[in-house]
Amino acid sequence: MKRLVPIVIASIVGFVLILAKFIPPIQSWEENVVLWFDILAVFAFVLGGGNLILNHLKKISDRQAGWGFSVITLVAFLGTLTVGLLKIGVPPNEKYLDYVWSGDYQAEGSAFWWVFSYVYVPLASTMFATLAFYISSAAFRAFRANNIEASLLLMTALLVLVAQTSSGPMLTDFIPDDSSYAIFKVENIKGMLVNLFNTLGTRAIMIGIALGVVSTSLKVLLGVDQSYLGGD
Amino acid sequence: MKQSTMVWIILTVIAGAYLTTRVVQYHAGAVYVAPKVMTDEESGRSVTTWSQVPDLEKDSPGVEFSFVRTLGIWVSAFFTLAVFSFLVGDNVIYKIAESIFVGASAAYAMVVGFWAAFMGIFVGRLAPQFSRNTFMPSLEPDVSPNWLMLLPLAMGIMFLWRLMPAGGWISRWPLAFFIAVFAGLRLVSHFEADFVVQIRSTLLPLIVFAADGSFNLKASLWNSTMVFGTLACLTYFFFSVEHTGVAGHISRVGIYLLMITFGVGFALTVMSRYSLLIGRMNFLLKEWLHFGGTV
Amino acid sequence: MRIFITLAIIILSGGTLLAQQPTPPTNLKVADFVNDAGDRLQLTWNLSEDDPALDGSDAEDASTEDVPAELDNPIIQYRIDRQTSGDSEFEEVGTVDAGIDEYVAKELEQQKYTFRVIAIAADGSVSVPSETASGTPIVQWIDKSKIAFGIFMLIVCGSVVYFIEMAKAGRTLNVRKIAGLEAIEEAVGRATEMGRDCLFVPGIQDINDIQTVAGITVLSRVAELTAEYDAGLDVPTTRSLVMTTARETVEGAYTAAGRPDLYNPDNIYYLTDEQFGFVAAVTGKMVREKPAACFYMGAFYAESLIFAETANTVGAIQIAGTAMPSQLPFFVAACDYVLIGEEFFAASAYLSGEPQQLGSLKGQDVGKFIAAIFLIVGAVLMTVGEFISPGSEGEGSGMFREVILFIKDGLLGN
Amino acid sequence: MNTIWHKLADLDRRWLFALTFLAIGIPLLTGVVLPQKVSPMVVNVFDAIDTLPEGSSILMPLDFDPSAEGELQPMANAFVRHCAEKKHKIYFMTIWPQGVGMIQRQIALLKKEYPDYQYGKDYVNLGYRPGYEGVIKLITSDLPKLYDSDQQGTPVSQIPMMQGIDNIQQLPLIVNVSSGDPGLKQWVQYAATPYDSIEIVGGTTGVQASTLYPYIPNQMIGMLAGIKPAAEYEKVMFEKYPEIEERPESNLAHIFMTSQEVAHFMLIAIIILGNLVMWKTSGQGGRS
Repeated sequence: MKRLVPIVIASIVGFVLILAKFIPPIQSWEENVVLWFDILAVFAFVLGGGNLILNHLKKISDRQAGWGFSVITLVAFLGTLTVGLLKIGVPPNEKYLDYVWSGDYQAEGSAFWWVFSYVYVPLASTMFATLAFYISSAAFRAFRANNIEASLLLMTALLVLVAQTSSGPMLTDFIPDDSSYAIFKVENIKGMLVNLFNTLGTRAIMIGIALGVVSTSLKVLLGVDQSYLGGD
Repeated sequence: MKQSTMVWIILTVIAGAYLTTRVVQYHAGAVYVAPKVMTDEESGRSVTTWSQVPDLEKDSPGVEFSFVRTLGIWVSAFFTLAVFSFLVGDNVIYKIAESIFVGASAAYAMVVGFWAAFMGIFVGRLAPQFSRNTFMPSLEPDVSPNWLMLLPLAMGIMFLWRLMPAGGWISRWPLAFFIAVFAGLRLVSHFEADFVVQIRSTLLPLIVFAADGSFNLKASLWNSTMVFGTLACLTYFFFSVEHTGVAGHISRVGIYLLMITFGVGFALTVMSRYSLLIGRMNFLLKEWLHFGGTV
Repeated sequence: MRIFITLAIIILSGGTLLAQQPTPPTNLKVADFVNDAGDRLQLTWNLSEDDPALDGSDAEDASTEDVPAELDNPIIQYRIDRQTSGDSEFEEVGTVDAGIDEYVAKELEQQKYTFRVIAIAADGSVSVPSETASGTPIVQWIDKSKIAFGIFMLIVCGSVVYFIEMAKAGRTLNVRKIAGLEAIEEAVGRATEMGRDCLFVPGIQDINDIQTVAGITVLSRVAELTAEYDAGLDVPTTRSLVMTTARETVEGAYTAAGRPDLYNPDNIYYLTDEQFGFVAAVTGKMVREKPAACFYMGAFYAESLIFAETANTVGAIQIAGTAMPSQLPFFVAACDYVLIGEEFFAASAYLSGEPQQLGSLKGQDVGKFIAAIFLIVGAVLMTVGEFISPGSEGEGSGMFREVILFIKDGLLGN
Repeated sequence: MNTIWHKLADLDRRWLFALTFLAIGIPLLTGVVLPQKVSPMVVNVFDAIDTLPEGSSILMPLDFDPSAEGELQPMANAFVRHCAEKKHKIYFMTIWPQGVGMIQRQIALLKKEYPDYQYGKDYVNLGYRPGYEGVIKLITSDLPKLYDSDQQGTPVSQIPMMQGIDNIQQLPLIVNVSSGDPGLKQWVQYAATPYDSIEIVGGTTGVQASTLYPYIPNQMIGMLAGIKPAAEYEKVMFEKYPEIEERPESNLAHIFMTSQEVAHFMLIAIIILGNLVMWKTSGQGGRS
């Protein structure tokens, strides 16, 4: 029961959905299932949120190092959750003013919108922006031509970097467009690297990945790979 | 230690003084809003909403200074600088920002899931009448409940069963269901878009002539490189053959070509990463400190 | 009396006469919509003479920019009316913009429907209806356009299954070593020596992503190793569903390694669904707890380099595996070992140590072999095609062209 | 053995961070603009929008969030301005929850620069629907099933430009701006590849670009990858519609491109320096 049933479920639904590609009358099943997944994910939030709360409560009650930060996390979590779920400060939909709950939960001016725009957005985008710095440090540390592979990667990257600037292409402006040396113009070299070499490498990777996905999926559907089910 | 504390105090004071002048002179971070009053003609009920207006309109009638949103801009600026401070080293300010971020973003994802998926799709379809009377008045009045929605409900309950003392294994059923569903879907879509179509796009003549019969060297070289290069890279991924002998040489060429691919990928990405930083700088300089006019 | 009637007719019809009632569309045809679930019909018609699209094609050589549209009252829309059998009234079911000569009627039952199309002009005047046409939707149980694709898929899937079965039957299959896999054990060993944790990130996608599933499979092996070596294991996740799945897996692995006592579910925890919230928490953890080995196995996006650079500053060994082509350059540059694309999926099979899983790798090789055959045969055929008919992009002409098109659009079409 | 190279080998990476900060920040403050050379791909994308007859319907899914604004905002602005110049009808939508805010910015731009553009007649905000690529699959065959109302909750039956729109196959062009998955790749996989009638152009981040090139030209007309093509797009647009250039911030991509320029050359210098350090201190080279 514990392992057999899930594997049977997996085989049946998986193969039915593969077949759906070829059987028009059941193609609409797929659309429903995608919606169901989102609903299950909401149920799963109970576990995720519960785990988050318990983890931090434990840190606080054990007075673990940095428990004060756990208090901050909990306050931020519960505060955001409350204003979001209760639609605090959300005006009703302008067409249905009598329906207090009809407004959009992210409506401009609401408390949840405030948290989103002034807490979440700056934190997320700044975190993302720190990548610019990490690129610089990785370039200094790791981009070293110490073998043929690394040298190829490096030379290609340098060429494309130059071509991605405004002045890069001007370096070879002295070569006329119609001369037989035109392929040596910076933008043409970049075009060749991007459109030819990048395409062929990416294609091979994609073909390989597609096969990897096919066989991993099959292993799951056939019950060959059961690691996601854990032990008994 | 003492010296560095000293340096930090001095820097903070200078920064504080500078910010004060920015506020006094340029109203740094100030946000102005205009009201919009909506009235329901039948019930006479009216609601006022506020929306941000460009600074140029701050003297227009009805436009007000918004303390809450101005505070928001300053809070944003604080968090932006807090994250950047991690680059100098781990510190208390960053830890505070990180703690708030984890808590607020987890709650954010849950609220979105709750209103969009749970209420919007699940409740909206299972109990349309209730939804119409409360949070979704725009629903068509004669929609009948979609009983199919009981299925995800059942699966959700099975999934949460693991919180019960016994029979937690039943939660594997919905999990197996969804893993299988997406395995099936991805199998087909990857096979189609990434396998079949990629092969199709690589079917090319190795020798190319122009319509008038003349030999086109450039296109011939291009196509040949494309076909043989793809083959070489594919060889690298063969698992049945050890990378020795001929297969070894070809896969070596394959890995070289892959390295060129990665070089291109790296360089193309660099551009995006710097633009992210540009985006943040733009926020700090324009929206917060009001340099060079405002947005 | 007659004068009055005539007057009345003139007055009543006057508006329309002045507005020049547009000409109706003609030659309406209703056909079954092919390869559907039997709920659609395909309508086609010839455009009304007052359709500006027709005007454009008539005056091809005239420079369209200076000459204003010649029509005083061009068609702007076509309205489609439907009559369900038995009903006497026509109902409007949809409209399409001018210039379009087809419409797909949807959400139909399997019964006879009659349609007519009416042209609507810019001033709102309408044409007389076109002649009516009827049709009945038919269910297609098999999408014929996808048969070749289906057979192709069956061959590749079939060979994966075939080799798995062969391996189950006890045939030994040779599979080459994958560089980087031995490094996993080495890394766990080093973490044990240093008395620090192993950090495992199973990507940032939900469990519905196949890469996450493959990452979980690798996690199962890493967990077995940490159980054997008694090293610490730390698994932050960004999705609740991944957390629960990873817990099942790790618990299973610890049991399999005979150390269920060492399993601690608190080490596998949910942080936040948000990408960068997750990044902030994980990098913070790296800096403070200094793991000795970091594994990144799954679907990764921009965080790849942030993780790799931060873990580098604390001196961790890093092993990555992903099928995200855009993140591979960063992992390749900044990590000690990287499983590239398909190798990552292969790793999960390889690490399991089960022979039937290795069988799937052989099956994948068949897929690549087929791809290679297609590329070579295709290239040769199309080169011949160039010689037959220069400048045809390899398609040749005559019978030869048929063959090429069969391969391209039949076998490899979509 | 304590040469300058050895000192550099142990360089604190925070110096590199500081350098990066200055390389991006200073050019942004000066506002200098550099000339751009237009590449053929950009012209293809421009023509895809420009050659459509005036008033064509365009689906514009904006699948990105504020963190990608620095890269994608300029091109989203350019696409919207271009469509508005051509009087195309714009159908905004998103499959990213945070995309809603991005759509609002574009609507603010329309209100400011094209006051004649009317909501519901010339543009509509269909808003966000959850379901990842499932949304794309669904609306290729049935738009109203998922989008029975717009972002404000107005039923589509009351929105003039939604009349007669059953699915996105009826819209001649998709202009997608996206920064990740689900995004342009999924639009190509689930909309443009299975349906011949769906044409697509895209704007995406440089990161995404390398995996998307193989889709061109069979599955996608073209795309703008990053700030540089966006600046080129602005240039083509200014040539055809010079009045746009007069407006403030219409050359945002040009301004951002200057910082890019400096940053790229800084990075090249850093890479060369890193390699010099390796050679000069060889024996202990390689990764540490």
